[in-house]
Amino acid sequence: MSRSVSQHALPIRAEDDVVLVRRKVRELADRLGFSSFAAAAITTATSELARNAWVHGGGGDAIVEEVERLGQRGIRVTFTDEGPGIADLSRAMEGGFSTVRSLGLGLSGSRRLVDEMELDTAPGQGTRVVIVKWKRL
Amino acid sequence: MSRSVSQHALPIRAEDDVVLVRRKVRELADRLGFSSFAAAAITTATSELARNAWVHGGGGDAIVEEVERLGQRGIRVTFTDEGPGIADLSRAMEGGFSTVRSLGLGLSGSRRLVDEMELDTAPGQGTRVVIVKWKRL
Amino acid sequence: MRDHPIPILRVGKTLLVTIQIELRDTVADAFQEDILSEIERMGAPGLVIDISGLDTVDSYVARVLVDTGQMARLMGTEAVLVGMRPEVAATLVRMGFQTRGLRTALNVDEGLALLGELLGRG
Amino acid sequence: MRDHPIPILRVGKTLLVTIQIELRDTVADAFQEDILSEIERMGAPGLVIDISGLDTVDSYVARVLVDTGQMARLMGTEAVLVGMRPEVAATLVRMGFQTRGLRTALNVDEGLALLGELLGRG
Ligand SMILES: Nc1ncnc2c1ncn2[C@@H]1O[C@H](COP(=O)(O)OP(=O)(O)O)[C@@H](O)[C@H]1O
Ligand SMILES: Nc1ncnc2c1ncn2[C@@H]1O[C@H](COP(=O)(O)OP(=O)(O)O)[C@@H](O)[C@H]1O
Repeated sequence: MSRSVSQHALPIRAEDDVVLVRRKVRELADRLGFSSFAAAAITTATSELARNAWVHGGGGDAIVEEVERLGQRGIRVTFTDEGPGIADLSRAMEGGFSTVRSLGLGLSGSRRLVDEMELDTAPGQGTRVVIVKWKRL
Repeated sequence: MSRSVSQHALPIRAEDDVVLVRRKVRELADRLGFSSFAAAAITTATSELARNAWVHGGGGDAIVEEVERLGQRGIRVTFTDEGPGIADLSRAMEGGFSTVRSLGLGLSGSRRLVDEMELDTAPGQGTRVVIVKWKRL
Repeated sequence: MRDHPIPILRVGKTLLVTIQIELRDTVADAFQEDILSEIERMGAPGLVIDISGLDTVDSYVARVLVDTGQMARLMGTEAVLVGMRPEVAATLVRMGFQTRGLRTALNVDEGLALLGELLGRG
Repeated sequence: MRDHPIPILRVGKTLLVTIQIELRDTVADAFQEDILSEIERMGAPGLVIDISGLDTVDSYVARVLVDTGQMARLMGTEAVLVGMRPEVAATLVRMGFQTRGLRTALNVDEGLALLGELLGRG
């Protein structure tokens, strides 16, 4: 199990909040000494998922955490919203599928950028996504 | 709720009527001081949907309205026809799907051009589409 | 030539078509066919279609324009679409329209210059 | 020109846009529209978009950039995206982003040189 070292809760109630969540993650990645590639990966995935919570979920919350497991440091970000949920999850995860004017790469692309990704959703039940990126040793 | 300021009903009984509906919308956009981009967006969406009512719906009606909400001005256009309706709506909305020699961008493209779009249809029950574009402040 | 009001001019060996009216279904086919017949009659190696007069181009008209260019190309004539307005370009791309190898230029002069280069008379 | 803080400069006949701020939804449309209007106003045959200042480009911003290039192309203007950082390129491709005919160059100078060649004034 991974241990939470520090934790910041940030609201996603406006489009500008997406930017604030992304910045928080970028700062943490820099502070933990992530490579520029790993930092871009977790920051970009954060941007995608925070935007989804805003655009599709009608707003929600993000928790940005520094985590530790067996001496390894990492970043965990949890996104929750009380929106409509995702009806056809396998299709949404396939990539290239979008219900808005967009590329539909948010979910499928984010999974490729992080080490762990967990998705909980059901129609009418909102959506919860957790991503983790570890610092390479 | 938005309030209707003025209202014009126009028939779509011939191909030339598509042009007349489009002109009406363009005039209103110019009169309300829409930017050239916003005017092109609502005029083009109107053209797509009026053409659909004509080509797929076998003709119908359009109502072009000036609307107002919280001091903001906008254009609302309602298209109705008594045609066959759209059986597979999610497929038709995806874009790139067409039952005629066409690009299949009418429905999906129109949604991307306007601020609000509502679609009511069922097989054998005709089709009703409402679009709204607000003037940027 | 049939009775549709889209003039086809000749500039050197190039055909210049200026679209100013609405391209309705009934006009579109005649428009395409007249251009292609004129290309054959003149042996025109280049075609410029000027749409600077159009403030709205829906997916139907876009399709007619792209198709006309492809027909000309099949005959061996280079086609260039010129003069698309900013709001028309923005609208088409936002709708998801794909340009698929369409040649474009800012205006008639640039279109003619591009054809000159393409056809080795630059 | 509207009130968004993305400067559009002129280098010869080419437009140079340097993006340094976050392209939020509300800014993105205005950004595109200002570039297109400026292309028309200046008759600019070339556009360079410099993103060397961006350390994150998500799929939304990537889409806005590619769309802007396609809009410019429809108008007849060649667009070149320059200065993409290594980590941004890696991230976009890992996400499955397709470049779809986007022209690129290492930096502004290379971008201007590429445009010079493309536009026959190399
Ligand atoms: N938080 C969410 N709530 C509801 N639906 C979502 C959420 N996130 C994603 N989706 C759905 O999954 C689809 C694919 O999402 P994504 O891959 O991020 O692409 P995009 O956001 O570009 O459409 C979205 O179009 C939307 O329908
Ligand atoms: N008013 C309508 N009545 C019946 N069917 C429609 C209507 N509008 C659209 N459709 C159906 O949806 C499909 C997609 O429409 P659209 O995206 O406008 O593309 P296109 O009209 O180019 O085929 C059409 O091919 C048609 O089968």
